[in-house]
Amino acid sequence: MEEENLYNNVLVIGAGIAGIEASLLLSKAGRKVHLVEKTSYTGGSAIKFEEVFSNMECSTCMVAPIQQEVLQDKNINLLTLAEVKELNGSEGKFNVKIRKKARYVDMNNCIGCSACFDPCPVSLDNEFEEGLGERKAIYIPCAGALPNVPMIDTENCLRFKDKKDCKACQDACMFEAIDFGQKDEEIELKVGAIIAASGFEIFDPKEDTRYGYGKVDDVYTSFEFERLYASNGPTEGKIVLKNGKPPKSVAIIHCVGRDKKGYCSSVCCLYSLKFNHYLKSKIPDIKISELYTDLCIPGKSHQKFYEEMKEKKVDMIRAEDIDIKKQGQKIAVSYNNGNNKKDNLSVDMVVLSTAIQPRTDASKLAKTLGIPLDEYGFFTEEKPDFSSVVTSKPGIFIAGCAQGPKNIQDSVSQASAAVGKILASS
Amino acid sequence: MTKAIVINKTADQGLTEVLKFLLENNRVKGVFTLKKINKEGDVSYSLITNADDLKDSVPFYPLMPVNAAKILSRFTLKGPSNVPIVAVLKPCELRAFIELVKREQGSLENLFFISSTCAGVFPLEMAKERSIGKNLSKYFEKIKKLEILDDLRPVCRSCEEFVPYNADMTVKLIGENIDKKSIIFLNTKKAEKLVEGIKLDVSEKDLDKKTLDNFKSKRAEEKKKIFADIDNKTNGIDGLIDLFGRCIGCHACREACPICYCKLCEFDSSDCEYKPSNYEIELRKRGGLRVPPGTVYYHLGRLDHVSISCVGCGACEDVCPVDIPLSAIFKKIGESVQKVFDYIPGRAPKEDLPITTFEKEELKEFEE
Amino acid sequence: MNKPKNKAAVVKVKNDIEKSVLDFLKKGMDNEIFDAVLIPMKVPAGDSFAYVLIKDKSLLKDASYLPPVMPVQGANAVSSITRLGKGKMKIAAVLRPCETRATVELTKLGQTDLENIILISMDCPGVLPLSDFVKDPKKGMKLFDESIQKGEDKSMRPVCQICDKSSMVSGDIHIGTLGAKKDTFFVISNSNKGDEILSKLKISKKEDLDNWQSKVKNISEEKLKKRKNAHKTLKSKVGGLDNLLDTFSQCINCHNCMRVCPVCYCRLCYFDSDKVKHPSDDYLMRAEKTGSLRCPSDITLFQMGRMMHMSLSCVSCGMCEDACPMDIPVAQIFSMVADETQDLFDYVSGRDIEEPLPFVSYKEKELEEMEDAA
Amino acid sequence: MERKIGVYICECGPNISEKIDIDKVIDAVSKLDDVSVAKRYKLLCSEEGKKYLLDEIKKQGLTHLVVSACSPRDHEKTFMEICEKAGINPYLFQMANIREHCAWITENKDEATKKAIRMTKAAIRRVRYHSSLKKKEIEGNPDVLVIGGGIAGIEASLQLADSDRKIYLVEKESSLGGLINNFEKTYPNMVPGSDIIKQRIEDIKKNENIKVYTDSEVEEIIGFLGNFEVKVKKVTEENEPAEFNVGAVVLATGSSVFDPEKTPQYGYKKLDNVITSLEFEEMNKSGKLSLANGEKPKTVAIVHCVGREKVGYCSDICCMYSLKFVRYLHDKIPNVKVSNFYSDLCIPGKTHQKFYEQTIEKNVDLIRSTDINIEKKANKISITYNDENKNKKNLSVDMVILSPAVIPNSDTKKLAGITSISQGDGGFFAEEHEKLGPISTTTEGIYIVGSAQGPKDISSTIIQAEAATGKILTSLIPGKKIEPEIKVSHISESLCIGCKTCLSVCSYGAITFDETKKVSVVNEVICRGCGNCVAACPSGAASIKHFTFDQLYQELVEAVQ
Repeated sequence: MEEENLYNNVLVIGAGIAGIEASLLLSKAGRKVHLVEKTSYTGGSAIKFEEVFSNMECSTCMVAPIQQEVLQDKNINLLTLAEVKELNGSEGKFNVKIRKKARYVDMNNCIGCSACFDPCPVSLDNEFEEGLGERKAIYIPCAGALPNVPMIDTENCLRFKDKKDCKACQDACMFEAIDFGQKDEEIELKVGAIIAASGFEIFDPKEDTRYGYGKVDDVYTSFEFERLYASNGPTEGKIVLKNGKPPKSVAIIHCVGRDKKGYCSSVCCLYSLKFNHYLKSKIPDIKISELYTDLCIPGKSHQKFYEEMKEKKVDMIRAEDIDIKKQGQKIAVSYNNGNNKKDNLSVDMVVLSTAIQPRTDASKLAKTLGIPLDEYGFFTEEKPDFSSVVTSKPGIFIAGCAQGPKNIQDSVSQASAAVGKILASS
Repeated sequence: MTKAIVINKTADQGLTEVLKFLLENNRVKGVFTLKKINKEGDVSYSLITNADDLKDSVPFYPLMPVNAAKILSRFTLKGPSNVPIVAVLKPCELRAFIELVKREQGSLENLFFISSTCAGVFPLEMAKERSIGKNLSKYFEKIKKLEILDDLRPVCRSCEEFVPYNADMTVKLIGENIDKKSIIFLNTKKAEKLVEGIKLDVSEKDLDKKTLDNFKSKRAEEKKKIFADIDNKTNGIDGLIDLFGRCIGCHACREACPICYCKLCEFDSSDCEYKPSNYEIELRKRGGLRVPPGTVYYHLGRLDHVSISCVGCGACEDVCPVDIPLSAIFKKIGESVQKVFDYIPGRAPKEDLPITTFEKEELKEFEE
Repeated sequence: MNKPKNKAAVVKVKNDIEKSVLDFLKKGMDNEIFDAVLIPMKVPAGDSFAYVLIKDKSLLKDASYLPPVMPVQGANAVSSITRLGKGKMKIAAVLRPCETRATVELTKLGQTDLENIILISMDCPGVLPLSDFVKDPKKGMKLFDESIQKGEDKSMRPVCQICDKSSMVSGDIHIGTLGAKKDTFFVISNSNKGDEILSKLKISKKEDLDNWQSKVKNISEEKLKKRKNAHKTLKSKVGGLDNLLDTFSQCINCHNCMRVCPVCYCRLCYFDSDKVKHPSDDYLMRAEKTGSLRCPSDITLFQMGRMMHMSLSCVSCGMCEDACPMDIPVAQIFSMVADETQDLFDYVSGRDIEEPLPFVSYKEKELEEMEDAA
Repeated sequence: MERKIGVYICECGPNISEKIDIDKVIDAVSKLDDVSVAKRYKLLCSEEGKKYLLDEIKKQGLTHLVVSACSPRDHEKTFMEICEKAGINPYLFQMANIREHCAWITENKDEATKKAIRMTKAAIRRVRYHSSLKKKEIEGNPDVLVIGGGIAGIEASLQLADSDRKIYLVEKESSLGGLINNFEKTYPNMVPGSDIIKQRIEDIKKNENIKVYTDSEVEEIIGFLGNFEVKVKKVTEENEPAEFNVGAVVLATGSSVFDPEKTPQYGYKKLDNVITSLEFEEMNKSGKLSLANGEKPKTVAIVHCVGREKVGYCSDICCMYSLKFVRYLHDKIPNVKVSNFYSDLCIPGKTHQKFYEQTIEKNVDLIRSTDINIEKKANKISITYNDENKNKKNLSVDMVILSPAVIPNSDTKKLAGITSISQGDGGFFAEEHEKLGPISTTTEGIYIVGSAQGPKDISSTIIQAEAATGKILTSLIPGKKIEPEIKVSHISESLCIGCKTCLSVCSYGAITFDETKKVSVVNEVICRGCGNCVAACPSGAASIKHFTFDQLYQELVEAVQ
């Protein structure tokens, strides 16, 4: 092999939908890809949903095949539990320092038989399930996660936190896959281009006390509700209140955090309509009211989706400055509709369709990569009217919701656009 | 003189007892014979593997619903039978199967054959009208008296090959009071080994060749009459046109014929489809043209393909919905072609088909 | 193809209807509207009829536009001429309504090219069972003429007695005898081709068709009632697995019904192909399961399989029953099921050339009642 | 040739060995014909496992391999690669999934073992009927045809053009640029339309790897990824069409605008001074913002969502460009009074709300309204409408600007036919998959970008154009061979009767009809082996390699023993 030009490789940050699409395309073009993922699993936010709007396709059935391809692809070097620490050099000659946290489980030996979970004495809230479900100190985020290999959470594992000699998981493992000796490591990578597809977070409704999130029971964010409905979620898809009984009436509140954020996140209207389908399919005679300001359903297939949902007899209410209080066993939602006539609803459950915002650590990553942020904290493109994937720093491209709120379709397009830019230039 | 089992029961019951013995003692895994298949008493060939199912078996019921050679061919087409099977066949069915084996459409391996001095069967139409039952006693009567029953099918009334060639066992029907007694001749060593230890009286019997020969002359008599009648029907092309005029092109005769084994018959293939220009040329010549064309051409073509191996089993006429006397035509022409090569179809498995044997000196008479 | 039929031309009848229809056809050839006529004709032996393509006008006099039997389906005749292309000759095909519908259906299935074909149909009184007619043709002829005079159909074939589409017009021209004034018959045009022919023959369409249409309506309503009852009794006799097996127990698997059927167009039927020929231990295994295996096997598989393939195109023409050597009521059973399957897609086979085949037309929302049933 | 089948059963750690008595399975299968070896192994997918299997195949001289282990989705590829390395054809191999389909779902061990035996026997019986299939390779022509000279087509052409990749850009009009030409400014940053497009058109003209055909239309495209034969005809002259060969086609044909005449209640064409958004853009670009009688309008109404209920979707861009019109009007006519009639403000994305907030600071009122009706009243235009609380209101203005829905342009149907792709929702070109395949289509090698795929703004259009370059640069690499699907369909010429049922069910346009022989013919390079034609063919003339009738039948017979 002639001296392989290392700088021909590409670094992709974030193994969500955009990161996966970019890596697979680059590999098909014969490029070696370093796919760096902060968490222990691939698939990003998309694998949190049970179904995706407009054709209600099962999300994991859509994502699992491409996750599988990433795991089996020889050109893609997947680095999980890894973050970009330092970057220097310029387009065509970047040197990147990656900090990879130890997983304490050998990826080759472990076949994901989950025999090590039960013996572990520690059990705590599972962040992937938005705190609705539990996990052990050694865990995989949810059934079906890929790579199907657990990690050890050193903050809570008795062996690491309290230095106890607990090796319950190691004894249970038939494959000597658990190796406490693993160390965090520093990896040096030489790459020619970087695609930042680090994804997004949802707005924390606690920041706006009017929504009563965290104070009133049975008020869920959109991600929590997605996990409630997920068949591999904490309640195996049963939509139940905290007291275990199914709700008879639900209010879905749109544009939660839009005024704080200052932009419309373009997907909440559509996934709120999807929630109707979720509710009606599990509880046919449930009463649903959707409180929205402007129904934003652009695109050729989405009004059809809205009309189908309307047939399920949901009352759409135009509402502003919403206030949510506890009222005995129920929840009181007061609002004013149009020319400030006060009105209120009493429901069992409230779902908040929260805005999309940049990840808290996005600014840290931007500084490391040397790319500017826009006023909302998203990575910003150099010339908005030209290409939204090219940043002001040559050789560094952005894709997906890290660049701004958008649906899966546009994230995938941005990922292949970034790849197009890389292949066209070198 | 050959060894034979004598049972004082009807031919059907006698043979069924032997078949029961073969199945129960695991000498064979399956039996092919005629069996009653519904409460109305309709009869069809069946592959019986469980001895109790033999209670409805009627091996010598005077009917050929379908030529058994086709069934055995389908059974062994994809490969020989891996287990011993016995099949009760009429002589013409056995001969037809051997002709199919010569064409790689079946295999004799692991198969044993029980046949009979066949007394002929009723036409399929009588099975349709379920009128065979009431003619059975007349049928047994005629057999005992060595006479020919007129209701039988023309080919049966004129059949001279009623003694089987390659059967392991032959059941004596002609000239026997099969309502009371059945005699089963064990022609081969294999047959003897098969029935070894059977608790029935086995004695030396003679297949009384003389009576069979004079019965054969009666059948020859009948054949002359039938052939004469068909002669004046098929003189020249006009005769053929008259005879086959009412044919509706359903090709049932081909489906029923044991010797027609092609996957896709040439007369159904694209070779026999004509472009509109062909019709135009033909019309210019003849002014009028039967459509779809090729009715007589089909029958002559089939005659050409089949005649060398036609065993005169009469299945073609049985299934013709417009009652065209096909069996007489095919038997007459078949025998005349076979005479040229002095070949009797199905006489011997080792005897090659005339079409595949090359002789330096042959067909001299056609050269003048 | 289906233009509203409110106006028609009228033709005077000289001596009898058959002669004047043949005359009408001759006039068509004289005026070079069509170069040849496809019409049934008695076979030389006189014991049956066959379709003949006639170019020499003198042969027309022996043709018969309404024979007592239907030995070969007219659709098969038209298809055999035009399967490989439309040819240069313009041909007028005189077919019964069920034959016209079968021709339209075969055109949709790529087996016929109607560009140079003019379909002429007529009010059909039904036909006699073929096997009885062939046994005594003279008696058959007499019986057929009497039935037409008396307007009875009790000696016709079972499917003809309950045919509610005996005057359905799906061709180019229809010869209407019902409700016509004495010594006349209607010439109804049902397509642009039909209009052209009438104008070329200088026959103007001024007669209104109300009493033809009302006569046709009464006949079809009466026949529809008979059809519903016949199907109800047949369903009780044949419905359910045991009855089904019993009905087809006499079948000898000769596949005549498949070969004569106009809409069974496959070169080699699936049930004649290698796919139904299995190694010997398969047959043995199946025999061991129930003690014995009937041979030839897979008979009901063939019947139900064929029904599944052609049911949506079945025109209830009765050819299959005519050709069955064992007199199994195949046509009555298949047409009963066809009524229901076609009703499911609200499709009538051969009604209109523009109507797409249900099998190849995709609708986003269909058969939802099936989903709930599952 | 003599078959020697090797059967290997994986213990898969505890997963299979705990739930299935593997030795019983081995005894049951080792005696079957053609089975020359039947063994178990701890973990076949591990490195040592793969080496073990490789040596076994060579040592035992196996001709066929059966592996009873996990799901084919996990390791079928791994074991096929091992077969290839060991020198046997990777298609003479069959897997039985005795983990997900047996061990993990069957409680009692005997049941699981019996089932595992049946599944392994079924795999063995199937493998006997396998035939070896060879990988095919075809030369890929790297050149690309781009249809449509708007911003999408231009962007794709500029990115794709390279020394070893020629681009053919075909434009129906006489000049490049498309709609953007007559936008004075574009939202959200009010950047002049010409800035975006003029420089790019210069680059196109300078680039010798791009051949531009203006006033031309594509007449014919026949072929598959890597080899499309294209015919392009000049609309103005009657000479011979230009013919060339390309590897991929990008449809960037843009869209057109709903004709408000179809919704008479807006009074378009009946009244003066009721104009569409495109007409307003041209009027604004020409600088003469005036009424029919030449005066400057004092009050203007902009009506959103014109034709939305007719076309059945929201066109995404009308709210934003209507707000842009407010800014045009305020720049050109200082104290103009503007009122916008809208139903739902659709301003998604991070920059749009700010643009909206800055626009409404100017003198404009946004009226949420329904059932709008426009008539003439004296020399003004009167608009009657229902406001939010359903009471009837009226407003009279000098000029009305209608923002009509975006619809597919007129020759979408013709082009869909030429490229044998289908039209999806709203009549736009149908993408292969709404989420993961937004710009590819069911015909490999044909891509759809910009508003031809659905209503979208300029920046989304540019993203899709760049995405198309990403896809093409990865699938059409100069010099690299294309490997089409191997397990494709085949139609037997002697059995096919030409009823064309398969043509109507083939969603990839892979089957053509031979008019002379009257038979259907499968193009093995386009076919993706989906099996629709096999299911639809009544006479069984069509069959799929590796899933032939015999293979499936034998597997089934054994599985349901």
